Amino acid sequence: MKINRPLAFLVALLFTAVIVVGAFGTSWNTVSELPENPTDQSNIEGIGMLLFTHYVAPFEVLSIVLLASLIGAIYMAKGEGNQ
Amino acid sequence: MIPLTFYLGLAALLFSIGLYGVMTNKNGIRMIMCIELMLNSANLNLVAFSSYTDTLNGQVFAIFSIALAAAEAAVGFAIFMAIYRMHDKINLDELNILRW
Amino acid sequence: MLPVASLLILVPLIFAAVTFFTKTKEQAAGLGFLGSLVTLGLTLYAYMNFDSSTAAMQFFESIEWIPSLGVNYSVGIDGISMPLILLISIVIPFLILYSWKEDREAPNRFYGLILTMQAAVIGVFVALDFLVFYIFWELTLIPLFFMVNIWGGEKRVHASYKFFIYTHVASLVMLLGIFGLFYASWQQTGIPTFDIRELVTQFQFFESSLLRDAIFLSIIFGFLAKMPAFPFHSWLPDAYSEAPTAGSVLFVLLKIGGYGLFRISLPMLPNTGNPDLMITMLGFLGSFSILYGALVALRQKDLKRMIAYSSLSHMGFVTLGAAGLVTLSVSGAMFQQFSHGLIMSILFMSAGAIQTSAGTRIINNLGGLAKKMPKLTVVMMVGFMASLGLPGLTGFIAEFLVLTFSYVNLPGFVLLALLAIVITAGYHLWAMQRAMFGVYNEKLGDIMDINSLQVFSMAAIALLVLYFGLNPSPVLNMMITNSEAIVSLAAALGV
Amino acid sequence: MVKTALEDFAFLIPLLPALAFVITFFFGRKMPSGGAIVPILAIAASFVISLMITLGLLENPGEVVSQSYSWFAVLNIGILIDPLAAVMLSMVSFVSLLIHIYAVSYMSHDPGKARYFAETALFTAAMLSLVLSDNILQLFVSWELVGLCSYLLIGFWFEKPSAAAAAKKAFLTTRIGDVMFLTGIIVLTSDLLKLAGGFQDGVYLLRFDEIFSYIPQLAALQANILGFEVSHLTLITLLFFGGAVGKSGQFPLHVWLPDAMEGPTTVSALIHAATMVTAGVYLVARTFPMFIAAPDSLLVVAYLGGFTALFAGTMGIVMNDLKRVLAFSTISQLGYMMLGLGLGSAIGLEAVGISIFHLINHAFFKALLFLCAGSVIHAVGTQDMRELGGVGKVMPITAATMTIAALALAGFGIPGTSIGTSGFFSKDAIIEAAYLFGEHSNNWIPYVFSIAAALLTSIYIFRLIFMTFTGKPRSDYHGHESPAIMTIPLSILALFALVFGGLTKTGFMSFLEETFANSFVNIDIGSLAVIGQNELVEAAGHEPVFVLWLPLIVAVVGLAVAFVIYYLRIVELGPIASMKNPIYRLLYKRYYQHEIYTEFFSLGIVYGVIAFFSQVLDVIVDSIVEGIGILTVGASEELRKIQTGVVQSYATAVILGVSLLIILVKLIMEVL
Repeated sequence: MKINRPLAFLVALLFTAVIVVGAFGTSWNTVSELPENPTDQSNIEGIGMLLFTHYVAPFEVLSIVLLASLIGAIYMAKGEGNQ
Repeated sequence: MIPLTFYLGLAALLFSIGLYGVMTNKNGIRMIMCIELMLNSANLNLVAFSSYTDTLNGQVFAIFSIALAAAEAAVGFAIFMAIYRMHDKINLDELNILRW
Repeated sequence: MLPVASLLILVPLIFAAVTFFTKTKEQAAGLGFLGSLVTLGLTLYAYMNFDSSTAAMQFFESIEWIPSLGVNYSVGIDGISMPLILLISIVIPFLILYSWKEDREAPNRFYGLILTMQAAVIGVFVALDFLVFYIFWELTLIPLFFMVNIWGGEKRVHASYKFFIYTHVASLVMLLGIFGLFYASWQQTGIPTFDIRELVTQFQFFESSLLRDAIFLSIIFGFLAKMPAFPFHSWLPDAYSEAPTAGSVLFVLLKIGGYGLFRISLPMLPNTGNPDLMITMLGFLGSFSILYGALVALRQKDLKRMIAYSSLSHMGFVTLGAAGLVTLSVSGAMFQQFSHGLIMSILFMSAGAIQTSAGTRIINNLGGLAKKMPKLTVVMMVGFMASLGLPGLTGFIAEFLVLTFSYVNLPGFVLLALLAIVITAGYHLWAMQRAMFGVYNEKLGDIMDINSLQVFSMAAIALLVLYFGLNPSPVLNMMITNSEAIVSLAAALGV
Repeated sequence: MVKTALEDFAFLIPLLPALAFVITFFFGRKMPSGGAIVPILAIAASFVISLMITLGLLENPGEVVSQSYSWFAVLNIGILIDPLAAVMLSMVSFVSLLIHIYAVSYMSHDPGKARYFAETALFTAAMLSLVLSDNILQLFVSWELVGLCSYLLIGFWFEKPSAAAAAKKAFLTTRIGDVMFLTGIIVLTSDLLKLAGGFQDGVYLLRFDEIFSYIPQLAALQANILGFEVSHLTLITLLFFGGAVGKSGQFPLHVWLPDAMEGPTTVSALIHAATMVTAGVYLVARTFPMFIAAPDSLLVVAYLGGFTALFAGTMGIVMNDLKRVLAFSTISQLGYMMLGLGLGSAIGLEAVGISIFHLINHAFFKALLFLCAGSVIHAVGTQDMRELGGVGKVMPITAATMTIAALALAGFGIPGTSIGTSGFFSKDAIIEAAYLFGEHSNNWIPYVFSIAAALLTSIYIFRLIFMTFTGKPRSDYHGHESPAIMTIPLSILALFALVFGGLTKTGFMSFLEETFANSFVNIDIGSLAVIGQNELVEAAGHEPVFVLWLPLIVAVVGLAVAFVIYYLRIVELGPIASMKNPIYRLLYKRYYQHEIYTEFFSLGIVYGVIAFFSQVLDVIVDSIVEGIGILTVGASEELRKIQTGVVQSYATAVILGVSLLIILVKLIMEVL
């Protein structure tokens, strides 16, 4: 089956429309004002804290995934025949 | 203040562009690039929600997602290299041995 | 007292499992025969201890199975199921004796499947829980499918799939109806249950008459397709005629469709949205099956196909008698199930013997077999005469009761069915005259009469046909007790 | 007392021959002469018991034998021996006994004689049980068994295709009647059920006394059939009569009787004289109270009987086959019996008397005729009268006895005295009754029919006698007189054919009139006749003299015609009796019944309907099923191509699907 560009375009458009309408049509439960923190614009510290406390287990798992994919990628890219 | 929905709309637009790319491109490398685009639109959403709900969880997830995208890209490229070695091309529409 | 109902399922099942592992033909047949004999003994024990003066469940056992859904393993025997259990337990040993000397591949599987079939059919008869009922109901498909598929005739693959898919689809529709019944009753009472009698009782309290009709029709569809009744019969001639002799007999013993009609559909019938319409529908299907089966049978060239259509014709009496909704017409219909099983077993055994000896079943290629096969001719004659409703044999009792007492409520349909009686006599006599009488067809060569085991098994069934034809009370009385219960239920609702 | 003891043995009357069937069937081959001795002894015992009971009844006609036992459900089996059943029992067992004795010699060379004696024993048992049943269901059961035995016996030489075909024809034709009979029983049962308001314990609704007690209510029920208002009783009796028409070979279901000659001659004798065909007449006589209370039923019986008597007679005069002539003669005589019963609309219960009287007499002389014919066939080896001739010289006893039978059939005797053959008394009684009926209702058709049939009877039977026994042999045959075991039964029967009628004439009638007034049932026929709108006339005796003499004159004329044509051979029959003569052809072809019944009706209409069902309807039903299967397979064959294996199109499809699903869910939520 050949790739059908107009159809793909239409589908993409339809999907955009659905998402956009959905996004605009929903009343999101957000804070009224963005937090103002003029002294320190960055939140690196907070993220770091979270990453090593609450999300430490996923973080470790992720490291293993990365390692595995790294090894896998190297193995596959190297090929079988050429040492 | 810029409303949240604007970020969401932007992300949707980015996602759709990536989607269109996935649906139309034959080349595997390009498809992976388009998938990256879609992932990033998701990241955008995560960060946007994170900011607008005054929590940091979303941003942590965005970081996870970026790391996973790296892994995915690495594996994907490796697969394409293997395919290229076998078929001398990476046009995915011609690789339809899994049909019917 | 022995837990007979469970044992009646377990014993053949265990023997079947062991039979599957036997090596030689003799071992397989011997073990199969032994298993069927033990089952027969258990059945006779149950029969002796059976009280035919009550319509209540006897030998009742119940064990909790899935409490959250209200599923119990509950089994029991009453006057509707006892005669049918008796029927299958009597015929199966003779069936094994009949096929003892035949050579076939994988005899261990052959006899194993026969016993599995027996266990499954008895399971349907004793089950008092819809889930148990349905499991055994579907289990019957497996032995029959393989019977046709492995040992069948030329078009066995097509026939086996046709039978399997057709009746399976019908069973699924029935399952849908069962689930509808289950959920509606759950909503009604707040207690989930799969108990057949409880659900059938709950049925009348459902508010929507549309729902009641839908449940009733989908359940009865499964039964009618299994019986079968016109117009759901088209799997029958193919499956019956392609099956090996034992397979055809097993098909004949597959009385679960008619059993379901009496156990489940008839008590529900008066509570449907429009009972008169349902009765008319059933009556029409019954009487038209009778006429239609007879007419089509008259045109068949293949002896076995002719018998298959005659079976359709006879099962019409079951539907008609059930629709009659008079105590004696319903018991006549039950008796017809019993009688039909015996008679058709003889007929299919005869057709099988002719096929084996003469090498063909095409009636016009036969001729004058009576000269070479006198023993077969005598037994076959009894079967044919019983099948065409000769008094003194079981077929007459059933047909007389059905016709006479259905006439009270459904005179038009009975007259339609009466038309068929002459035709029924016609095709039986025609087949008899062409195949057995007249000049011997020398092309058939020198053929042998049936062997002594076959004579014994067929003659024994023929004697039973004669015995129950002269003295039907031993099984008829319990049927009457139970049909009275069914009919009084309907009468109380003014149907 | 002896009498009560005897009653207790009544059940043995049908049971002994039935046992004889079992013994002979399984062990007959190992016994001398096919085990014939077993059925002979059994039937002889049955005869003795029947005769003793009959004699007992003669002394005390009111005290009938009646025993009932529950059979199954609400139905019973039982024994009822009233005067009607008693004379029938004695006749059936007696004639059957003689035929069995005769058959020992007749069948001595047949390899299947054990089967023959077994089947005839069963035949007799079935007929005896039919006669003594006390309820309509048991009667029907025996009725069907009689049919089965006739099927087996007509097809006795089953290797002959024509015999197998004749057996099938006999069974099927009578089956049509049986279905009508069964329908009658069904209608009757459902009516009784309504009238009695359900079943009570110990009350057997289908027993004759119960049925008779509901006659007035049954007659009051009206049914609307095709716009006609018909009483249920009329409907039931006509359906019963339909059964009798089939069994007793009345027009239009008589076609099986001539073909039934394919069996051994002794079987024909059994069928035509003792068992089988008389069952229909017996049924009408047994249910006579119902018939007389049903408007119009007896008229139908009378007309059809009279017509059959004449119709069969016309065919009888052109047949060349010895046994076929006798077969048509039987049909014709059965027509007389039916006519006699039908005349009950004018003469009341006396009709049963004269009709059964004729039945008994007919049994004697018809059995005699057949056995004589069998004797001739046995000796000569052919049954075509054109090849016979002069047999009387080699077989004097046979010739003499057959002439006696012919005289009895034609009804020779002197009116006003007690001198005459059996047939004379009974047949003339019927013809006189027909005259009374005509005088009473100004409807002379039955009388004309019966007189014309008497003339034809005389012509065809003496044609048979002259063609067979006188003149010169027309072919090369070697005949000899039959052995004593065959001629003794002939002589006994000849004696009965000669004197039975004269001896029992008056006693017989009054005995039979007790049938419906005794300890079992007590019915006032007169009041029932009023229900049936039948006006009864007072007893006979004032007929003009010519009425008494006309039957004899007609018989003599017939004898003279046959004498002139077939003995003196003065008149040349060539141009008349040729196929160019349309009337002769019509008669010889038996009114083209074969063409109409078999080729037009059976093959044309019935087979057409069947072809429609099996080749159109069944194919349609089956193709719907097969079609659904083919459609499913075809559809999946096409649909699986959607799986292209191209990732991009999968992605498109997934996204499209998700989008549409979201829209759909949204829409549904909007609507709800």
